[in-house]
Amino acid sequence: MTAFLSSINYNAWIVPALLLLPAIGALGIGAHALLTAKDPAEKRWREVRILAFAFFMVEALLSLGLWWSIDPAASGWQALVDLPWIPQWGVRFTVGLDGIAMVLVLLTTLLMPLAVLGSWTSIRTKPHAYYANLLVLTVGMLGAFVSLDLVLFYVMWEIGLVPMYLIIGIWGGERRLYAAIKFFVYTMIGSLLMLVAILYLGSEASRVGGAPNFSYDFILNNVRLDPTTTLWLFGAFALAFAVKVPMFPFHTWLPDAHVEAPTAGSVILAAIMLKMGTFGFIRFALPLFPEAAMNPAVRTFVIVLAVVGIVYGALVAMVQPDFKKLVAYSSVSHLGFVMLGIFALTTESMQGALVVNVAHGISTGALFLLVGMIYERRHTRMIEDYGGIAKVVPIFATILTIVSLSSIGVPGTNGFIGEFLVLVGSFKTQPVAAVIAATAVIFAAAYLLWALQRIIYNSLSKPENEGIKDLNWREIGLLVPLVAAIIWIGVYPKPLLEKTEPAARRLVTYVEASVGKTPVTASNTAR
Amino acid sequence: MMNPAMTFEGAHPLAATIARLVWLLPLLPLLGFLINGALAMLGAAKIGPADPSEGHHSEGHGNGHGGVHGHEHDDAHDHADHGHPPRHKFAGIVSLVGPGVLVAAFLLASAIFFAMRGVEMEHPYVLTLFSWMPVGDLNLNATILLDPLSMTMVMVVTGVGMLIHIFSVGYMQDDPGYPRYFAYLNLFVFFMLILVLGGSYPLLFVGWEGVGLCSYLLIGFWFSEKANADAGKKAFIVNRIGDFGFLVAMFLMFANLGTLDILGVADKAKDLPMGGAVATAIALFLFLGCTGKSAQIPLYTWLPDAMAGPTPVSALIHAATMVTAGVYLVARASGVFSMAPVAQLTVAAVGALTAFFAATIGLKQWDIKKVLAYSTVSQLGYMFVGVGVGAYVAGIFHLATHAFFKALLFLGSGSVIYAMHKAYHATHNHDDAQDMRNMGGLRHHMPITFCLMWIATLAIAGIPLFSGFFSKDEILAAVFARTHGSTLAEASLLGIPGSTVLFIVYGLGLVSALMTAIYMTRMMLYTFHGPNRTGEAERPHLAEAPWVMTGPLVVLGILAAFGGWLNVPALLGAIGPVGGLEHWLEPVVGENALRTTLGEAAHLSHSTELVLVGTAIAIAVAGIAFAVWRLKPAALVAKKDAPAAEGIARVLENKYFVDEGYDAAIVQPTVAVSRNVLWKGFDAGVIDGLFVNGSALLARAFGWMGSQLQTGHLGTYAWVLLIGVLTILGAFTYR
Amino acid sequence: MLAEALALSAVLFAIGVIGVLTRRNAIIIFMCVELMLNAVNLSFVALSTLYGASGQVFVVFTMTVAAAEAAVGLAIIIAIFRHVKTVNLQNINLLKG
Amino acid sequence: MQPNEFHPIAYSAAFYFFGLTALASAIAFVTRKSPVAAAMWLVNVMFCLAGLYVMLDAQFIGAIQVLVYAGAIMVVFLFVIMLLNLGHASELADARGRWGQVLALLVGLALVAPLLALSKGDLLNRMIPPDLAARAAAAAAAPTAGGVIGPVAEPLFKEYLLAFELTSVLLLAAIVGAVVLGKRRTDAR
Repeated sequence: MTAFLSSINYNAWIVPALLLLPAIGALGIGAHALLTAKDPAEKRWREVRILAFAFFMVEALLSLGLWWSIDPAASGWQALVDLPWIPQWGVRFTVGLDGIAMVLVLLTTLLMPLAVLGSWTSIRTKPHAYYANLLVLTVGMLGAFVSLDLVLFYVMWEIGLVPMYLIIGIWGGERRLYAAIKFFVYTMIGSLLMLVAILYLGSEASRVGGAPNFSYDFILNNVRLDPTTTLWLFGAFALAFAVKVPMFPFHTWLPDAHVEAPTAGSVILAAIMLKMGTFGFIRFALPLFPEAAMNPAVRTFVIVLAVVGIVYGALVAMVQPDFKKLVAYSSVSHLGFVMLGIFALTTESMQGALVVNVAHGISTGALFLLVGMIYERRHTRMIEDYGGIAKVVPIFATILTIVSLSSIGVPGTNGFIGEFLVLVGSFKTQPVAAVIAATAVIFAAAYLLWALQRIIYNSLSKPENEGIKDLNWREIGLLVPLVAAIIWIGVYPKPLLEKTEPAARRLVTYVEASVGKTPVTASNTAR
Repeated sequence: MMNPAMTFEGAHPLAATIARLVWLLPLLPLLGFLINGALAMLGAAKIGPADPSEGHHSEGHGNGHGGVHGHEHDDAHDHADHGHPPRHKFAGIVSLVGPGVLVAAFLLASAIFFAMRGVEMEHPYVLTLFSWMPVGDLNLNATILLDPLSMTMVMVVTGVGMLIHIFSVGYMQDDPGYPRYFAYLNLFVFFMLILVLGGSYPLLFVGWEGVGLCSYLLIGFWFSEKANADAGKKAFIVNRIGDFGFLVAMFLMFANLGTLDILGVADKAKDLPMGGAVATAIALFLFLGCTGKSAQIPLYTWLPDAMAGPTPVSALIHAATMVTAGVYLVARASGVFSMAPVAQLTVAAVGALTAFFAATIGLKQWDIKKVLAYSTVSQLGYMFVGVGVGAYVAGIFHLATHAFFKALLFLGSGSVIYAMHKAYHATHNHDDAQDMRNMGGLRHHMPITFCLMWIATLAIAGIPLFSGFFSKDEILAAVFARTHGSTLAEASLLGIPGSTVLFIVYGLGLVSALMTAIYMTRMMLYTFHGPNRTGEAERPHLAEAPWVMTGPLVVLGILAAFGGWLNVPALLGAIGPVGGLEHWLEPVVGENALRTTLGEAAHLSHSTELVLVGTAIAIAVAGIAFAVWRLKPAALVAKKDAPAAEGIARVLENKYFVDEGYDAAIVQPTVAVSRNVLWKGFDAGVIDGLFVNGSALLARAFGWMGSQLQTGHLGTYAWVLLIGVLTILGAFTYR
Repeated sequence: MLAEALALSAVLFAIGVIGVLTRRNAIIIFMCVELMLNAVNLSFVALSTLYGASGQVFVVFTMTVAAAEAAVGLAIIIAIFRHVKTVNLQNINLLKG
Repeated sequence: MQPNEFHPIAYSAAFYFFGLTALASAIAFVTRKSPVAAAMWLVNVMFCLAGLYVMLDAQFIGAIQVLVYAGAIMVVFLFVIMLLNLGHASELADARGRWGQVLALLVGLALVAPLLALSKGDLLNRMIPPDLAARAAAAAAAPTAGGVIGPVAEPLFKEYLLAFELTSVLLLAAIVGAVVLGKRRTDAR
């Protein structure tokens, strides 16, 4: 496989291709909209669905090659492409991958077709705009994972924001405008500070290197900042990513955005967009400002926020009447684990954080798809409206049970591997935080099982629940790969762990090595 | 799942034998689960229309009576409807696959057992299956650890499991969710084998939580009843609290000992300081895990509610196998426990307390399964006393014998309930088929079950020559022997010197033995003796359960009767091989047991031993006699018109209101706090209200203030103009 | 004499401003504005003794502006008067925001 | 007329005379209730100013002041006052009551204060252009071709020609505006 890939020089063109394809797709859908303006809405809707799905499938198949072509052990960037973009400002189009980014890129490209399938029948109004938005969103998300130039990263970060705002705002539920605006303003404020920090770094780079320069590697190796500025810049970056993760005090946009977003919207939001926040910490906040990250005050502050987020998210999830909000708050809790894993700074906890990243993406993505499916049938998200539907929709009930168990973190599923590694790893450096975080294991079981019981078990008391149809082949075909991934990562996570191990280890050693000595020699650059 | 990474330890003698196929042991029940699961799904599923939302109307009552995934009942255990019950269309295949898989597993297990007996093993046989979590310096492999201890457990699990599976065929055959039932049962045995054979603590934890999951699924098997679903959820969450303890113990091990492999931890534990903080912490957290799983105080409340599941489930999970996982864990981690006398004292103390506490509640329960449930909690307390004081062999011995007679008791009560159901169904009576007050005088109708139940009762009461006598007496003797001249005696628990703690433990042990005898006899009297209270119409329908159910009972009866033969004490050397189990488990736990008794094996002078055995026998006989003399089964009245108990009896009947206490003290406050304080108060109130919407309000307020200036009067504009001029002028002059 | 001229111009200007602020009659306000303009002209002329005649040229311009402004202003007042029958600024608030 | 032509004391006496009368009449102008009286006082202010201009060697401006300001603009004001019959002071409320006047005085002081502060400083001498002497000499040396008006007319039509043309446009606009606004709208009533 690797021979075939290297023969077609896969690494040279894959990353720009992955970014370009959805853009072309969006244009294609635009063209389709214009060409078939006169046709009946029903026909156009069916055609544009298939067109969009085709683009996403090609993107997914194209990206599969990354699994073999990216060698995680190599210290340099893989599939590096470096083109001048805006020479006057020293902004270059540099994209590249390492183990961590490759896993997240694959998570994105493989989840998008499933998300499109998930909203196959539920999105009927203005489908062209909807699918075009999804494609542009993919460009933004992929761009954020692969870009190695700060300005390019910021541009991609913003590209990811606008389509999601439209998706929530146009195709969302009742309070969609409030949710969309809240989501947009929340993230904007965070990212504006980041822009300021990027510009500062750019100016520092130009002072050091002569011409203005935003390249990630250059800044990483040559820009030396005094501790206070490092703290401030770290704060700016951290705030932008903390809003996105979301970490504890900045999370209130998530439940609203999730409840109001259409199925595919909330699947993508939960499975991929939240990971842009954690990825931001791993790629930018930690390596660029290791002293700030290692500064005990900052570190304990972030860890306290993460642990509070874990316990708070779980507790509040327990009392949610709306199932989608419950899953949203559970995401806050799961991503609290990721942040704890990152800032515990041991190889096990970092690996654990990356596994929780992927595992949460799959489990919560599947949960949102399931909620979407039952919502399409019963048009209500309130847990109380359901009850005893296991007899009426056995397949749905079985899959929902499996996915909930993976979200609780029962061993043998992906949730357990991630949470176990995070807790084991972070116990070594942050024992108290790890123990408190471990209590979330109990709350997770409490809130999800309680919700599960009120939905599929108990007596079938409400007549309208009896008429629900079970999942159709499309929906089963959509969920089977997710359940398979849950079981595969749970039982045999070795391949996934091997992909991210070298990058995680290098990051941890780089950040730890930076304590004390400010001038970092050019040689051991972090990848 | 098997891939070339599987390495055979060529050097180990067992590698040549059939033991090589030990990985097949868990695989068989997994296969059973997959087949039965598939059958359940096939039978149940009906694929929905392509476009789910169009034509959404509920046409009548779904797929008719006897819905696939559970069924409408009037009460929980009502099976047969009027006339011949519509059995599940795959019932035949499932009845073959389900138990068949277990029989195969048992045969393989016995083959491995005999292979292991024939071979001299210095160190356990470790078989690496595949590399599970290669992360940093936590290089975790999925390994199987085969040594006498795990072999004993495997034999118990597969042996008793097989019998219970066969019994279930009869008991659950008419249940519409039959394939689903066997799928879960097989999955349970798979996880139990993983737990027992796991080579590293995380793999053991996989089994540990897996069995918790299966007990959740099986307790809530008839989930259409809210009570059952609640019981299942409660079991899982309370187990999770225990698992939290287990997790923290694992973190401590990894942080302090650097490894999570069972053997690795065992030999690293040796160089830990004796009674040091690390060893005690690990041991205590492990024990927290055990209290969750093996239902000790304070986390025992889920076991009595778990009786909501089908009776064979109660027999398998909540009597013989899962609940003993805690005892196995303490025995397996004996390396760590022996280094922490304080922890050992805690285990013994909690065990004794639970034994006593549960026994008192058992006295006044009316539901036959609740009596047995509290008896299990009490007997588990005994086992923990055994392993707690370092007499691991005695603990495991009692575990084995308890598995035999408690499974027999549960299955016996199962066939009684089955018979009562048949009778109630025949006459459409909706009375409680499990309440002893509706039974009485069944010995005429069910003679075989009657005799076998008596054997089990005598065994559990501790009457000599029955299995219970040997194992229970050995534990009490072990406790007594360690009251002086052992690490425990020197240590002290919460200020109380070790030896006094052990004396109290011994005392509690005796009292609970007495009470065990009383409540077991009470159960026998109310169920089998005295007049029949089921009612004239039902009486003719009361009959012995079919052979497929009573067969396993007979086998268990034999085991319960002669189980003591496994580990005959020296005193009664005449009967059989002295200390069979002792030698068998010696390589695994011997060394750690010796550490607790300061080098030389705990010994009692011949005379004290005789005295101890005498008192034990006296206690047992007195208990039975007291029950026979005091309790008048004739005076009993059927449940529906039985007077409400008051005073002590009411307190005991309502299990000291512990459940209600927990609910009020922990559950409700957390829910209330998280709803009003955290969610509405903080999330919606502070963050959303204050910051998010607050800042929006602020912007609007500034806008409003600005608009106030536009009054329309030229005067105001002139003033504003002037103020501007003045400020600039001022700035200019006083610059 | 330059200082006195400038001081006088300042005081006159202040009086003009006070007039504009306190009086309610539109006409009188206009006249105050005229007074302020005159004050400015005075300072122009005073300074033209130092800086040459261009100061006086400006005075010419201010005068033309003042004339134009007076004309248009009075026309507006007449229009308003015809409409509202009063020139009391207090109750003319058509510009209300 | 430069101070040196007259006896300096007479010059400053006249200057002060004109200054103080201007000041007094301005104060009177502001405090009059009736607009007509106010207008008369304003005219008086303008005459004093004209006198001052003449004394400050700006004879042409003095003349223009009298001609245009006092003569034309004030006449228009009086005309409008008469037209709208606003003569009697009764219905025109005075200033905004006691409190209003106190505030007005305060504001006046606030306006004057910085200027006084400045004048204490070296503002005036800083304003004296360095080449004052040279300029005065050049002005004196240049032949007074146009007499008094020459020095004013020359810059008016040289450097500020554009401004001059613009003022004509401004006047035109004002005229048109006044006519349109003043016209009695037959329909609007």
